[in-house]
Amino acid sequence: MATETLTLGKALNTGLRRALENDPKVVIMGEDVGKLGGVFRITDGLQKDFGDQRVIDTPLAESGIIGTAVGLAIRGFRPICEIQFDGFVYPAYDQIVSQVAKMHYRSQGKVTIPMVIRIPYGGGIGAVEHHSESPEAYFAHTAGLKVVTCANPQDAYVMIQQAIASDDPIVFLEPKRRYWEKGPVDLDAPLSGAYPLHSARVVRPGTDATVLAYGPMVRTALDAATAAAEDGRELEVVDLRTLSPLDLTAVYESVRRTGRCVVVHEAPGNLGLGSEIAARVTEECFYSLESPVLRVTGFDTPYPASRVEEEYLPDLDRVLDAVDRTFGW
Amino acid sequence: MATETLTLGKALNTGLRRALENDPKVVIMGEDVGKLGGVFRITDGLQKDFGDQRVIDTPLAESGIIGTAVGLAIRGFRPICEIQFDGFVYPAYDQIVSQVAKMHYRSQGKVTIPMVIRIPYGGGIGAVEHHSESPEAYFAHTAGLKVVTCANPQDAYVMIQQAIASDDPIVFLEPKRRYWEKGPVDLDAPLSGAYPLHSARVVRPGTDATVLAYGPMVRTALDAATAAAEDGRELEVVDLRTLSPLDLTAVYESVRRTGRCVVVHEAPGNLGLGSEIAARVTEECFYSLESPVLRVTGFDTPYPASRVEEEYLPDLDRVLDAVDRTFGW
Amino acid sequence: MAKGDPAVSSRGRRAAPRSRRAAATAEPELVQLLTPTGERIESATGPDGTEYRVDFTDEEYRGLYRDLVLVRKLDAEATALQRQGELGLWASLLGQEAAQVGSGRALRSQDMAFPTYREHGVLYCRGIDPIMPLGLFRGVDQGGWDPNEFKFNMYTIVIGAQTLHATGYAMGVHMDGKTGTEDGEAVIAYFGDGATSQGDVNEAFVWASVFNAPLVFFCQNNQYAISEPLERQTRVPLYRRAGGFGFPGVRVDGNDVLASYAVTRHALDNARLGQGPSLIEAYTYRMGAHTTSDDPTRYRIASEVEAWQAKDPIARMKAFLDKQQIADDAFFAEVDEQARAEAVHLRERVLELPDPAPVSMFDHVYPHGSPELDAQRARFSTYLESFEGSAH
Amino acid sequence: MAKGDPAVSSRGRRAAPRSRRAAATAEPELVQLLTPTGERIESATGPDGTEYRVDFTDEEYRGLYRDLVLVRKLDAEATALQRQGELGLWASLLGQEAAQVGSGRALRSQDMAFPTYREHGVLYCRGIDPIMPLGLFRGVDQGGWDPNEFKFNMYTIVIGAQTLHATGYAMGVHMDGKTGTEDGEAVIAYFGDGATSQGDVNEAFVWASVFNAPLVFFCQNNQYAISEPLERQTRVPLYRRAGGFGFPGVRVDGNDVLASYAVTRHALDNARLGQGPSLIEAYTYRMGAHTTSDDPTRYRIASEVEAWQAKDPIARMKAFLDKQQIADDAFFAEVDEQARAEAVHLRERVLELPDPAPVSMFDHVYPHGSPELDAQRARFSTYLESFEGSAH
Ligand SMILES: Cc1ncc(C[n+]2csc(CCOP(=O)(O)OP(=O)(O)O)c2C)c(N)n1
Ligand SMILES: Cc1ncc(C[n+]2csc(CCOP(=O)(O)OP(=O)(O)O)c2C)c(N)n1
Ligand SMILES: [Mg+2]
Ligand SMILES: [Mg+2]
Repeated sequence: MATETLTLGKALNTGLRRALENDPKVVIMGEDVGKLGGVFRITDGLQKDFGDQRVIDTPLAESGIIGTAVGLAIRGFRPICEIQFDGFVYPAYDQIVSQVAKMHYRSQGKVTIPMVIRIPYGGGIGAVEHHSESPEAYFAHTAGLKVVTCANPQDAYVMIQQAIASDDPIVFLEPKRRYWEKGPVDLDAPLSGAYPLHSARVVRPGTDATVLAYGPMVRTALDAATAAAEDGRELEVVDLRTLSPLDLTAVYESVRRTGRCVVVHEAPGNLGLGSEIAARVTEECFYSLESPVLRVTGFDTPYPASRVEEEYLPDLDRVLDAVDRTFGW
Repeated sequence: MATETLTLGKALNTGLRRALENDPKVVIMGEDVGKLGGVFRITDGLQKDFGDQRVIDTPLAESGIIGTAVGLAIRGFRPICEIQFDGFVYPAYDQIVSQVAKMHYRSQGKVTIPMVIRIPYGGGIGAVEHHSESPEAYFAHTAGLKVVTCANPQDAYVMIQQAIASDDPIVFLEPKRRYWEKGPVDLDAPLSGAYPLHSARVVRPGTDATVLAYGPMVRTALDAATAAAEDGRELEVVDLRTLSPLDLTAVYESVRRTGRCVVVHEAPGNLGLGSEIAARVTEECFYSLESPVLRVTGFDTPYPASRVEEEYLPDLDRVLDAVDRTFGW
Repeated sequence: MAKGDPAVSSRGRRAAPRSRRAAATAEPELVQLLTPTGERIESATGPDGTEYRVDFTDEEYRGLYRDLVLVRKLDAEATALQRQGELGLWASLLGQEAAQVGSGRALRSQDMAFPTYREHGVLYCRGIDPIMPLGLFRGVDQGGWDPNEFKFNMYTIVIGAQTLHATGYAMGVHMDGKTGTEDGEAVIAYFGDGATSQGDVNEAFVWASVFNAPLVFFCQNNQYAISEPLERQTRVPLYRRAGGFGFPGVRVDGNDVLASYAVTRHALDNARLGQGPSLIEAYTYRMGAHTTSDDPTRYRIASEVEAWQAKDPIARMKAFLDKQQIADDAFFAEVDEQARAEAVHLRERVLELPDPAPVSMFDHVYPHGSPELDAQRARFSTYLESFEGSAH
Repeated sequence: MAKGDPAVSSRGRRAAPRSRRAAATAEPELVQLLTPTGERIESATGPDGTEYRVDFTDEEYRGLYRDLVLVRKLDAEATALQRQGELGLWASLLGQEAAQVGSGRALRSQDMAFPTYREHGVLYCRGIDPIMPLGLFRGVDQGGWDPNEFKFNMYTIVIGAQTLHATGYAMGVHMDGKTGTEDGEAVIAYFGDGATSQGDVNEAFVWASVFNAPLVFFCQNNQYAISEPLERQTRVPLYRRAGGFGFPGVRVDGNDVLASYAVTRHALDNARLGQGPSLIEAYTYRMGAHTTSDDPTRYRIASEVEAWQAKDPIARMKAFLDKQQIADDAFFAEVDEQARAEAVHLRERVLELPDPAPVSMFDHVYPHGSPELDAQRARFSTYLESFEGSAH
């Protein structure tokens, strides 16, 4: 069994390579995905090995990338579109919400758009404006799209392949600040037996409070759990993985046990994923909750200048503070 | 005092006329806003009376409408942009979320974009696809934008003028299925003393449960309250009016009294306004709630073909059903 | 109405200049093979020197005429159905029959088309049951045919979006190795004059050019985008837009079915042979309202409409067939009768279109479904049943 | 580096053709008034027959040279500061000084400019403290100057968005009655070759044309959009894009400060006189990386860079001043010294830029504020104070 230690970025790269190998209809397209290998090198080496008809350098226009990918999908291809940064997906918003999301529905299932839209997202890398955003709610609110995000190299490797193999149109959010974090990746395990794409996962069991996170915040939540354990509090940490549809079965079970729930994400709190989760968890676990579901999120401001982003982003202390508040309610 | 009976559409038209009269920097721009008066005639007669430099027929491109309006705003104008239908705002999404919403912030207050983006929204008029959507959550989740909606002719008349007079960029959502509903409008009352733009309003007092609605659903909620009263249940109905920022002060007070809360909107439930409201109300009124906040919303599908839209849209029965459920929890 | 106006001939080949118009619509340099009075022009030269001609048998000429008449009649029936409340809306093609039949018949069977919401004539030429779009406008579905079966994509209402889909599809044709030979595949993207202002359409121009996609951009310039006249979208003729993106553009008389056919066939064949994209501006006129919701009297004058009446696409074809004795009165009567019968048949079937079941709105959101949606459907079914119960 | 390469002269006016390039970058028909070796060309003719010439005093020539050197030096200092971790990122203008100084100096005081993120040279010409953009790239703010005070908008990172802002602003100039006279106002929109593919930029072309806006589209074609060479964006020269939208386009040698000035001044004056928009393609080269995060060795070859080195904008100006005895060694030394001093001064001030206070992130979200945000700020302040307490 070939388990290697890879960065999350390299795991994605390897997953993409597998997908290109396994299905000749898979194509990658985007700005700078070819010789440069993308600004984060996630497509590094792929054009060299698969040619410029499989790994397509596009003109600089996001609506064009998604719109032409729709046409390729109608033709029978399985396009993987790279959007260079979170803040640059909006020019493609119309194509995504009105075309990609709706085509299967409008055609009563006759047209399938097996597209993956890869977006490096989130902050914490000291970038300038438009390079640190968390747009997941915009997509999760859109019926017809599925939205997933990975938090570790193993998931990155498997989930990207699962997303490509799926006939659903999927927004695949990549936690860019975690691209360089390393972890073991089992390169040989077959996709068929893999943990399902649209399932959340308990990544640390605990008894005292349930902490939900996804993407870049899973590490933060786990760090908080470690710190809490030192204070004698056992946090159960759930990596949501799928943001639309949400998979909250394990969460409900957990919250019924712990009676306390904290949701963590970088995106602004107002109408962020945390609000939907809070609403649902409250509905399902009404009589189990010892305190309301609390949300630890980015503030309701535009993403600020990078010299204050550490204050803007949820961190271990803010997570612990929220957990404390669930106990003090 | 000139109180006239006007349709909601005519009230908007009259409010726009007042704004054009009062401030030479106010301009209206959009597709078909001139001779045609807009497809809903909300700008009827305005180009004729104010000329084509004040009421500007634009090329057919929404990003162009918003993007040039940004430039006009930088130049000192106060543009009111008409988007023809909800489903056609997405090509302008980038300009709205990355430019309009952020310019004041990015410039540390040096640049102000006093823009109003008018969007007829919602279903119930038997239209074809893309003509019945409720995109409010996409805007409310965006820091830097304010979002309001009106539910009756008096509010339409006043709120549109308040929005235009405000220096904040405002998405002004018009409940298109209510354009033809009539009500009294006091045309003379000064703006200065008017009910504040960003305040919710209790439109029917009640004691047994709190029902929140906005825009097209306020009428539905009021009808439900009338029906409930016949069954001996007094529903307190709140017209939210401002969707971002939310004004929930009166709601908290109400829910603390009634112990039950139902939110109604047409937009899909997942990450709709109802989820944010449910999360906040639960946080604020945790010990007062007899049941979780329930949501009566559009389903998590694309807006369906019009022959089933009556089933898709929340109606009196679904509101009453939810109220019943809050009692049976 | 479908008959030629006898006053046409005295007005000569072109209508009087309309003074309201800017340069964009000044007397066009257009490719024409059949004049408004029904005179055949042997051949016509495009701006790049291409010679356009057609060589149809009498049978084929008659076939085109039949198409034009049928397409107009079915469209009129749909308008009538809307007026009677049987459709929520209808976007009539009245006046644009020649552009649509000419380009639609120029498509080879392997070619793929991406329409807007007005291409009922092209849809007809693709062999799709003309009832299909009526389902969309009646509100019973959002597109009924299989785009890949008929090589005709779903209607697209969001202005311009389909031009990118067409471009991507055409890139795929190329990637599949289906260009470069006579039996190669080509793609056609329909859009209106208003659409040329959309970013998407211009991005499609960029993409098609850069990837040398086997694609024909077919712009029906019907002079209006709802109420907005052409000068709100451009100050030069639209066909010239292509040059700035590096591919050829040509303006054709869109009320001339022969020229529309010739120009489109040529462009498609170039595309399938690997010579890349081109833009056709079919210069025509929307004789009716934008849709049945529209009131064109608010923004255009009757004399303008009358001037275009004199260029009617069907009248000129009829005059030509008549003068050349390609068809006789019996033929014209037979075609009218067929059109009438098909319209009646269409009407009957529309009235019978069943309303969709409420729970069907949960179908086909995702190819692989969603547990959350399944739960919503189940709850909603139970909710609906609770009423049925009480009704019993 | 800022010095002229003596090998230049032997290579003649144009570098060897680069075979990798498609038609879009074939030997350009460009307006040039100063050759790479520093020869003055009296006048040059644009594609529409316009004669371009400049008539500068010696003082003015020296001023332009000073601008070029200063702008390059400050830029190099910013790059160095980034390398030392003082900036998060820097987008260098190296190689594009002439296009920026030429166009920037062509602006009259009443004119308004809309930059991308690379127009540090234009910013300098507008009289804005060169430290301003370093705040953005250091991450202490997102734009420090007042656009209306300096008539130079904030930087725009989202590709192409600012071209629509410029168009709207220019429409406003017209609506304010500020065109049609010699002292009228004009607007300039900067963007790159890559940006020409964006829908927004093409919509700006439509709008500017339809509204006859007093606007100059100034495209710095530096041959790359990050790693993508020009042929990914177009297959014909970019300046020709304009014709399809109905306004003039011209390609200028963007490494020639005189020609850049002449062409821009002419276009701006046309605009202010009410003659509408035009497009300038400043043909130049990005000598460095896209930004400090980029590694251009992955996608372009050294010989290409060398060929462009031979066309350096500063070297040619220096050669010209020298040959024509407009400036002597003392002058050149003095300029270098000024540049060095200003760079040192810049560095000192950058190091002193204070970090913003955490709660400042809540400022200026809305002109009229938001109670919800006030509450968030208050809670966050309390939260922060709780740590301060514990730290004591
Ligand atoms: C993105 C978008 N904006 C606005 C509309 C509303 N709308 C529908 S048709 C139309 C005019 C289209 O004009 P044109 O492209 O000339 O086509 P035509 O209807 O004349 O065939 C408009 C503005 C739309 N459907 N999509
Ligand atoms: C909408 C958008 N998409 C992608 C990016 C990422 N990006 C930043 S600069 C750039 C290349 C721009 O190329 P060009 O327009 O030629 O300008 P240059 O950088 O060469 O000056 C890209 C793709 C962006 N900033 N905005
Ligand atoms: Mg039209
Ligand atoms: Mg460039």
